[in-house]
Amino acid sequence: MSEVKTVENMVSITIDGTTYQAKEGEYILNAARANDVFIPAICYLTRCSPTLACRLCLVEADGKQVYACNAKVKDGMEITVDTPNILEERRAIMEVYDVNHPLQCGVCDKSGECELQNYTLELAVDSQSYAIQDTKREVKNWSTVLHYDAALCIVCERCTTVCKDMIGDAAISTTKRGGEPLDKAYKETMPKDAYAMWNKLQKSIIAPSNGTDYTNCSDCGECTAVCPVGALTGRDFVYSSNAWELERVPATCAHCSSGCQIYYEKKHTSVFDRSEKIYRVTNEWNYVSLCGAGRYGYDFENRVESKDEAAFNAAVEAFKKAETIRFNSVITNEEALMLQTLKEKMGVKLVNPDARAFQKFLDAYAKAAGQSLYSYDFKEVMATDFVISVGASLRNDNPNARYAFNNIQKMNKGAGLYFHPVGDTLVPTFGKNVELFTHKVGLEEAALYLVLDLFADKEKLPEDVKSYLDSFKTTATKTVKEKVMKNVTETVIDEETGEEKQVTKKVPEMVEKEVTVEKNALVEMLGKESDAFDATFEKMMKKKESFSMIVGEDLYFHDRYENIAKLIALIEQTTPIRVAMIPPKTNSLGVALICDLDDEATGYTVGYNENGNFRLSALGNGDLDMPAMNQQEGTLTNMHKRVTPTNAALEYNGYELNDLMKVLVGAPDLTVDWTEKLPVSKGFKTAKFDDLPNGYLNDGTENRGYALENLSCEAEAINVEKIGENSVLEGEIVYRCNPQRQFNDFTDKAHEIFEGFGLYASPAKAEALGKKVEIDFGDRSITVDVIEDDRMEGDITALADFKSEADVYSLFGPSRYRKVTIRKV
Amino acid sequence: MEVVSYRSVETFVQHIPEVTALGVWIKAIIILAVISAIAGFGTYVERKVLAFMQRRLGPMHVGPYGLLQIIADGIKLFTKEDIVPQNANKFIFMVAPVITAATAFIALAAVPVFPDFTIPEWIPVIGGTFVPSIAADLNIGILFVLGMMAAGLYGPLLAGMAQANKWGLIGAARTAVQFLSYEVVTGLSILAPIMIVGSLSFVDFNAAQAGGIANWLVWKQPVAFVLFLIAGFAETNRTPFDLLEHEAEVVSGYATEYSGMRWGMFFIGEYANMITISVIAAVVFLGGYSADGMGWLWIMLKIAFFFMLMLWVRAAWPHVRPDQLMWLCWKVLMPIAVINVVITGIVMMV
Amino acid sequence: MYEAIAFYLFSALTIGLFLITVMSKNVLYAMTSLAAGMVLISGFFFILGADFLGVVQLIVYVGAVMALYSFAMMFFDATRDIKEKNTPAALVFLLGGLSALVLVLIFAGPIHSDAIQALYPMHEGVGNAQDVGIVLFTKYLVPFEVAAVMLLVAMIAGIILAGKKMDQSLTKDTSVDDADEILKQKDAK
Amino acid sequence: MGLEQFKNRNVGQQEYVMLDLEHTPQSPIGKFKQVVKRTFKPELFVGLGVTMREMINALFRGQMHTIKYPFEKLPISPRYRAIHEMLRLLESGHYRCIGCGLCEKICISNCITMDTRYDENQRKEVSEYTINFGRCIFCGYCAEVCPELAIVHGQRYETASEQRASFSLFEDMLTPIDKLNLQQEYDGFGAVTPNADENIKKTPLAY
Repeated sequence: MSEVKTVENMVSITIDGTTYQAKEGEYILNAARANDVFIPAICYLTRCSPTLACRLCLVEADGKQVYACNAKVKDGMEITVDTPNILEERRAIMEVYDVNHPLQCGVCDKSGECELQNYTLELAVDSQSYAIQDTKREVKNWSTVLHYDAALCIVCERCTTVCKDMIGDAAISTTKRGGEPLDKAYKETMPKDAYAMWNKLQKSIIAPSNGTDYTNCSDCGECTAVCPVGALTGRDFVYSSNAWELERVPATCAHCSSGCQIYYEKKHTSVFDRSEKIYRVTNEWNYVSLCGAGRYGYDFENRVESKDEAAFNAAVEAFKKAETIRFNSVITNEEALMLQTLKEKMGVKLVNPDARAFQKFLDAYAKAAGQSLYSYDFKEVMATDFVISVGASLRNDNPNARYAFNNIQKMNKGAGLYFHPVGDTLVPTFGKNVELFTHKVGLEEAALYLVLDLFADKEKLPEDVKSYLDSFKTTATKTVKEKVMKNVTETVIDEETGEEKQVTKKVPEMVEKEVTVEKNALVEMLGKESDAFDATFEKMMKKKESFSMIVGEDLYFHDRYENIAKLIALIEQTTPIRVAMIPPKTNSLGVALICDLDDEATGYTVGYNENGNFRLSALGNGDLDMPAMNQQEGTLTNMHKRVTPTNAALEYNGYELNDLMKVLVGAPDLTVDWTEKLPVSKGFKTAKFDDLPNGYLNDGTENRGYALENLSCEAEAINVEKIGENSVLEGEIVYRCNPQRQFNDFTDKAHEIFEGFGLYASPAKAEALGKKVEIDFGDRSITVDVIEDDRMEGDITALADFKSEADVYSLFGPSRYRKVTIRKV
Repeated sequence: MEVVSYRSVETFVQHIPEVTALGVWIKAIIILAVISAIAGFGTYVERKVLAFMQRRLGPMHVGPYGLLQIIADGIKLFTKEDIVPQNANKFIFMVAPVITAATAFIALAAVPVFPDFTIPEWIPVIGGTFVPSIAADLNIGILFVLGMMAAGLYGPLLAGMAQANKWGLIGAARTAVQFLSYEVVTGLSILAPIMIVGSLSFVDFNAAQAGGIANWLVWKQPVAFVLFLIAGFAETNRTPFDLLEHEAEVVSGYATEYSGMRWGMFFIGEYANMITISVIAAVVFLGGYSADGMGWLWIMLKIAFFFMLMLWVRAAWPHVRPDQLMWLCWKVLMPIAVINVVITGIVMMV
Repeated sequence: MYEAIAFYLFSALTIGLFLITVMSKNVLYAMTSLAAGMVLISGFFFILGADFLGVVQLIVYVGAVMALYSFAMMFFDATRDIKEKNTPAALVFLLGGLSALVLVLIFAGPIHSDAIQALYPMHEGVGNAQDVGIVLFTKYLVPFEVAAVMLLVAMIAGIILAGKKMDQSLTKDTSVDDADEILKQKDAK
Repeated sequence: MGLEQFKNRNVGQQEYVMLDLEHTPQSPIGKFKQVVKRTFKPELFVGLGVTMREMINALFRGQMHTIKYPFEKLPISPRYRAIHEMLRLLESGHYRCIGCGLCEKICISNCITMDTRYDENQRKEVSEYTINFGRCIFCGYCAEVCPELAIVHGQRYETASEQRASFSLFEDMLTPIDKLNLQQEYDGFGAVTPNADENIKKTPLAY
């Protein structure tokens, strides 16, 4: 659903004589793009800060030359895109970009979709007026996926910008190139901006920001997506295909609940193997950023040559005698509806632990809040300037939540609070106004009470909550040291002239002072010093207008999830904070809405991509093959509360779930015929699959599928309980959490994703644990490798759950944290 | 052995041995075998001569100088699938080529082909048998040949009508028109020499021209000779009058749907007719054959000349249009022929 | 002996072929069998030693008359059967049979033993054509000439009927004018 | 013919020989006369004479035109566009094809496909290159578009085969390394002009 353009925040501007409407405070470039007016620009990224590296977007606004990417629109602004002077500047800039750019378009991977090619043609560069000696620039592989050809790089800094402002890794930055200085004569002869741009260009090049040859990042590959030239590419894709040969299939990424819009780009495998193969995944990088799983986890298809009738008949038999169907959330809404239909018609139980937990949590929240779904989607979260994250391992659970958290810090001058038991070294680097609470496991309620305490309108709070919050407050006197500036006069000798001078300087001096401070036991309970936090919080709250909260999987698996859901509803009622939730798996939200799930599996079990007596599998290891997500059509419900369509990129020749449905209970012709039957009572719409769009509009409006309706329901009175001390765990604790870029068996199958299955631990802990450990959960134990994750901190270790074979879910049971005994093996 | 009764023994100048039924049988077999072979060989000669005249080589690969090409063609024709179109009248379609070949060979029965000879005594069974030059020496031989060739028109005609193909039908129509029209010219043109000789028998013609080139009828009847030649081209469906199967206009005319040996029978019939016409022209106008010495070689050369002339004309001249063909027949050739007959009659009366 | 064999063979074939002509519903069969029957009839002439008449039969009936017939038949679809309407069939059969019987009686009546004799027997040693000529131009001269005149009348009538629009040519050369122009240019040079 | 003459196309004033164009006779008598005239003019016999003369020329004067094709072959123009050849660099012997895919893109009968990969020398290597000669129409676009003059049309024109020889692989078309000295440079469209050296501009590569 597109954002409603209200009249109040719109201004009118004139570009080249035509009047357009633009959002107030928007950059000229964005306003022009939203209105389909072309202003050339290489370095600007819509959702990131302007870098002013290319200077092509020079326009004349109200008689002054400004950079369209950096100047905001004003009401009644008159903008001219092309003046003779600007055209001359632009042409000179493009000529400079072409200086020493290798003439290897013939082999370049970007050829055909290269912005340098396009702009060189657009600005009609047909001769070269400038020359300088070239610098040797080496081809480097920055990581397992990133390939950097420095010779092709035009240092537009889009990669560094997106890495910093969007991804939050800031893993690459500009560094010295060591090129020849420019011929001084150019300064007079060249247009000013072109000279300045060249001067900077000649000096810099991109390199990993940690000073080594290798990046330390989450390998999301977003830098390769935004690169306008062929400098940054995926290692696996280099020289394997030309852009124009690939067929783009618009789809939805099926790895996590973000449900990002992607294109599968496919062509035949080779001269001799004409079967189609996905070569890469691309995205609309101006509007959506992918994670490493989405970008590199594309080759998980289940290649099935023909229909296996025997297996199909066996499957029909299995379904007939099944008591339970066990499945996970990596399925489409349509398949979820099919399973629900099976439940209704055949009385089987549906078991899906992650969706079940989320469903229960959502139900509790709905009862308390009076609406069926959470308030904010993550685009709205991204627009706020204060964000709080509770119960989500931001780095691992959901990349888009993390990007939103980071983007708020970078773009909105925002602030953030991050509550999580597992220490993280990356989140604090997102911005200077980010506070990390590494609290004890099980104290999520305390975090929410703290949020209430900090933000709630005290008038609105129920009396018992107010008094409960007050009970944490104590006052105490404390001696603090304060910095005071003092004037000191010194006599110094000027080195150049030898004269003596009297100079007055301000020198800080520490003065001790006694103050009365209010202590908040909640902050102490969460592991911070109360008075220090008060000061930082005051700073964080400056000029903040909108607030949001991200809620993660820890809370759904908390044993006091009902109370937590009520607390969240209370927060929404009494504070300006709006909440967005991260569904635990790809389509958990859809499954939770569509299916009536059961808690326990009994009797004969059919597993769909899960263990069972009979196993349907899209991984190729089951009793009957199913199509993988890149081989089927359907819709997914993502965490933005949108139902988005995905298309089949590759051929699938076997049976699909709908074929089973046809035999078992009767079904329409195609899987996508189920789309219009999705339950309207849960917020879905009666829309045909073929009518669902899948793209973005020029102003960034998400034009994909449809948004779920947030239905209001009767709200119960909120009676929150006090913090449950019993759920606090201490000792050796294992956290069920996947590494970055791993979400499920499908990402594991992809050949460009290397994160292994094991126990992830902070460097210090990993050293203590050794190479391999046995984790004893009491009733069962598991032996895994220990893998070091240098972005983790603290003693809590994380056990990956993406391998359904290892059955980590059932090890943990209804909780995400478990107290265990770890033995070295 | 019964004596074949339809012979006018009196017309023979010198005494000849008695013609027996065995001799006729042998002659018939010889005609069938040799003329068939010559018809096949004729295709080879035609291709070669046409090629030479266009400074090409012609068939070269099968056998020395492509000599075995005829055998290869024969094998091909015999082994090729015999296709009958779906809507064709099957029986007539299959019978039509047989009519063409049969009438062509029946006509040859009354034509003197090869001089007569006696089989040497030492050959068993047939030794001593006299083989006449004419298998059936009718006293109306010329008329018989013309009649048989007229009957031969049924081959292309029925073929064209039976095959349910518009090109075939047009070819058949052209057949009827062309053969009917030119039969008149043939008949009238040959009437003047018949008047001079006073007989319809080839033997009489031969006898009348005996005694050197000066006695050849061509000198007395040059117009009739030319008319007969032109009409002969039309009757044998040769360029410039090969409109029945003119590729550029009617695909292959009456032969469009034919394949294999059925098509081959049309071909053989055409070549047999060519030989017949050549023989008639040679006997009627160019002095025929003499029984003594090198007579047999001379008649061969004369026949070969006419055969060659047909190929030569094909190499040099273009087709005429159908309307020109009819116009030529009815408005030019027939009047001339009639006038020729009238003048001949007047001269003979005076 | 040969004559006897040939006679009976030809008789059977001729009757058979003419039966086909009458019975067949297919134009092509009827036409073909009729032509073939004509050929066989000429065979009878040959057997009787009347070579000339045999050949005339061939040329005139087979080569000309029947060919014109078939030329006319080309305007019909020769591959389709003709729908016949013989009503009342019994009456047709009866009348047809009676006429046939009358014809047979008329022609076969005189043939009993040697009651039939040739008025003009063949001359030994004279060609068959001459025999026919002698008879035609002596005893039957008047009927012959009458027939010739009638044919002439028919021919003239035919020519007049067909020649009504002879001044209009389908093949008239319309490019004459252009040729004129070119010739004029040529002359001018 | 010089260019001046070539451009002077005023038909009326040229020294053309007019053919014997006469009026087509309209009257039957005229037509009859024409036939008689044509009959007794030696026109028809001239035709016969010509064919006979040519036969004698062919048979006895050795002027036979036929080339016994499989055994004798005529030389063909160097610009003849038959089966493709992949050329090598004369200096290094390395193949010229850089795998840019332009020929694949431009091919109007979609018969070219190639596989490329990143090789050990950080270059784009063409691992396989095929042309489906069952589909190729020899339009020459591939040779024209090739930026490296790597693919050119060669002289081999015998494309018939008992099989549907659908593929021609890279090795089949590539000039064998030992035949490098025999490699013919293509002088058709896109080839280096004779005065290429004079036309070179100063570029940054001058360093």
